[in-house]
Amino acid sequence: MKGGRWITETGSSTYLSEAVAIWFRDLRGEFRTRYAVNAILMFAVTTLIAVSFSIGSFRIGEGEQPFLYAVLLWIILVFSALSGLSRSFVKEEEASTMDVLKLSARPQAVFLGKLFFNLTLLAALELIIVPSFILLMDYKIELPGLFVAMVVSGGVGLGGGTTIVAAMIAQASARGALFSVLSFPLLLPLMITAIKGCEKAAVGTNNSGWPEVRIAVAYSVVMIVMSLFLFPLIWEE
Amino acid sequence: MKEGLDFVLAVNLVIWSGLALYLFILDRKIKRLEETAANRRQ
Amino acid sequence: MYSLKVSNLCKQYTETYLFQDISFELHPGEVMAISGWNGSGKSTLLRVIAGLVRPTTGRVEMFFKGESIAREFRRRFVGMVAPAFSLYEELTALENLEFFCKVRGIGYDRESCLVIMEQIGLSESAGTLCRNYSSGMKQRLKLAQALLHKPPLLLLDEPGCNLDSKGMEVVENIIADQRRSGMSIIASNERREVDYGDRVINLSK
Amino acid sequence: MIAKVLVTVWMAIIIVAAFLYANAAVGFPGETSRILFFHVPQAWVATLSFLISMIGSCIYLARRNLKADNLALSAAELGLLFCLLATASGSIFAKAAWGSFWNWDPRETSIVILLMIYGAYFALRSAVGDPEKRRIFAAVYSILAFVTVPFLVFVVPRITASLHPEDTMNPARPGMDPKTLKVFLGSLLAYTGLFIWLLRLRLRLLNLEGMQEPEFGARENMDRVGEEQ
Repeated sequence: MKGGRWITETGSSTYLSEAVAIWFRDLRGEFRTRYAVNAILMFAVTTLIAVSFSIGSFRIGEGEQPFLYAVLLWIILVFSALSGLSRSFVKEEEASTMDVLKLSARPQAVFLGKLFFNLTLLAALELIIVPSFILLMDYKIELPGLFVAMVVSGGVGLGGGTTIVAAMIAQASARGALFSVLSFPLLLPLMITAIKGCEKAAVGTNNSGWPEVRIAVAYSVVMIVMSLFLFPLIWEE
Repeated sequence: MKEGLDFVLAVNLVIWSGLALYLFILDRKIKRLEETAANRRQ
Repeated sequence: MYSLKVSNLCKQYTETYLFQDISFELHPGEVMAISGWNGSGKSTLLRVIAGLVRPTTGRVEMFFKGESIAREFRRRFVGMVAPAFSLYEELTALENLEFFCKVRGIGYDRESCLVIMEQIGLSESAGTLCRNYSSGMKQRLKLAQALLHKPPLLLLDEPGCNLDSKGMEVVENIIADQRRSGMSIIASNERREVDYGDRVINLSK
Repeated sequence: MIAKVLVTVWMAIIIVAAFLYANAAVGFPGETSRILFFHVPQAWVATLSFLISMIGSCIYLARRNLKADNLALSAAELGLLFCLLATASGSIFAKAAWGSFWNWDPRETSIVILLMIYGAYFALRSAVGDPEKRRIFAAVYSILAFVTVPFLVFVVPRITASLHPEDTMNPARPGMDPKTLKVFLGSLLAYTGLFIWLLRLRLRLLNLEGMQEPEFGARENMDRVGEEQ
């Protein structure tokens, strides 16, 4: 290999394959240490139990259920995500593996890898929390298709909006609090949209074209594309 | 003119003139600092 | 074919210069040593050359056949070891090497990784989690990580730290190997490591 | 100097005109509609400084020019100040006109989000130790925050109907009293002038601070190899 043109050749390696390598490494590490999953899931389950225990399924009147349940669900999802999504970057900094990673990987690949990992975490979170929430609170949903689409696109937006913030706060002090402080204003439009979408799904409002899902998808695309542009700036040097 | 309006107007004017005076003083102070900084550089 | 050119490097922290006006050129087959007291900026100089820290002024350029290498490809050009680096503790040694192969985009080849493990004397514990490694073993694995992609430029910051005499031999062999076709820069205070260098830059004023 | 005196006098004229020349709009309790001449320009300046801060951030990221970061920082500081002023003056009006200090009307929601963004911006700046990283991170965050604003415009008005007066108070629509319109536009001008004045003061002050720390200045010959943007 040495002496050839390999240094400036990309060969078969693409951003995607490198990102997948980072994604799988994070997953492997996560399986062995449960560093982020514990934080997120325990936070989510505790909150869900607290909500379910103190409100139950009878306190809220039939007419107000669709809206209030959507609000509760998204508060649980967003704040659980904020409690743990920064972990993958913070861990690199704490274990001082960040420098080696900076030396060996392209920034866009790092961003994508971490994004995939965060999306995996969010998928696990939603798979556990959303069905339990529906069962515990007796949440009646008229349009399951819209509901699922909203939860999925909202989850993608959560990951897309917070991954770059996680990379920033990992290199700052006062990490835990700062992550929520920085992410929340960015997530607000998404959260409001998702609540509205879930409410409509529960009521069964006939809205053709699913505008809320579209907004959430547009939000995700915009945030991810912007992050891909901006990430090299905060990652290098 | 309604009663009380002239009072509010007076309060507003007093606040504004105070603020403007403060800004002018600040301006002078900064200018002096800039001059000393420029002198030190030479 | 390869070369490294460092011109007028300066790094400043608040009021004080860490180092000033460092310029040199390096060509294949050359080994340079950087010495200096603690806090004289040896490690920072290496980090600047690797591209981890932005210099206050000056530039670092790498060339391949006279062409400057874009930032994106520098990760293939440089291999670096430093005491401040760590590898992933929750992976085994071999998994670590596999990860760095893939992420560098050079393709994972188990056989050649095992050869490198052999070279650094860790072949028996290739499947052990790095968490259970001693600090000397970790240092050896860091050396392996830096050699994986056969970099033209090897940056060694205190390569001998935590190593026993056998480990020092490994370092010696690595530097001798690198001398055949590549460049290396060693930052150290150990007499023995500094002596590997054909040239020495002393950073202490 | 002349410009500053002009702003001073102009603002005084606007204050007098707001109370004496313009008529109170119909449909509002008492004289409360006169808030228009102060509250709306404050909100306008808050938005303007958000925009300027974002532009400064973009320039900083492209050129790594310290002055651009100073501009972004001082615009953000003034934005926060005017945001608070607009919130306070709006709240007083809300109490008088709608009966409570806070109603979560869409514009109140937006201004709270703006306040949160500014708060986060300063929290980030204070949490990053390395000065250069601090500037880069702040600029990146400011751009990210700006990108989410269009979504807010889309999303927020849908939750609740706006309590904000539209027709008689929106200069873009017919129905505004011509006298009111004149004073309102004058007030926008006065507030923008005040904003520029304050901004320049803050910039000069930041410049002075920068002179004491020379390492912030010398950044011209950075290593730019392979940084094609």
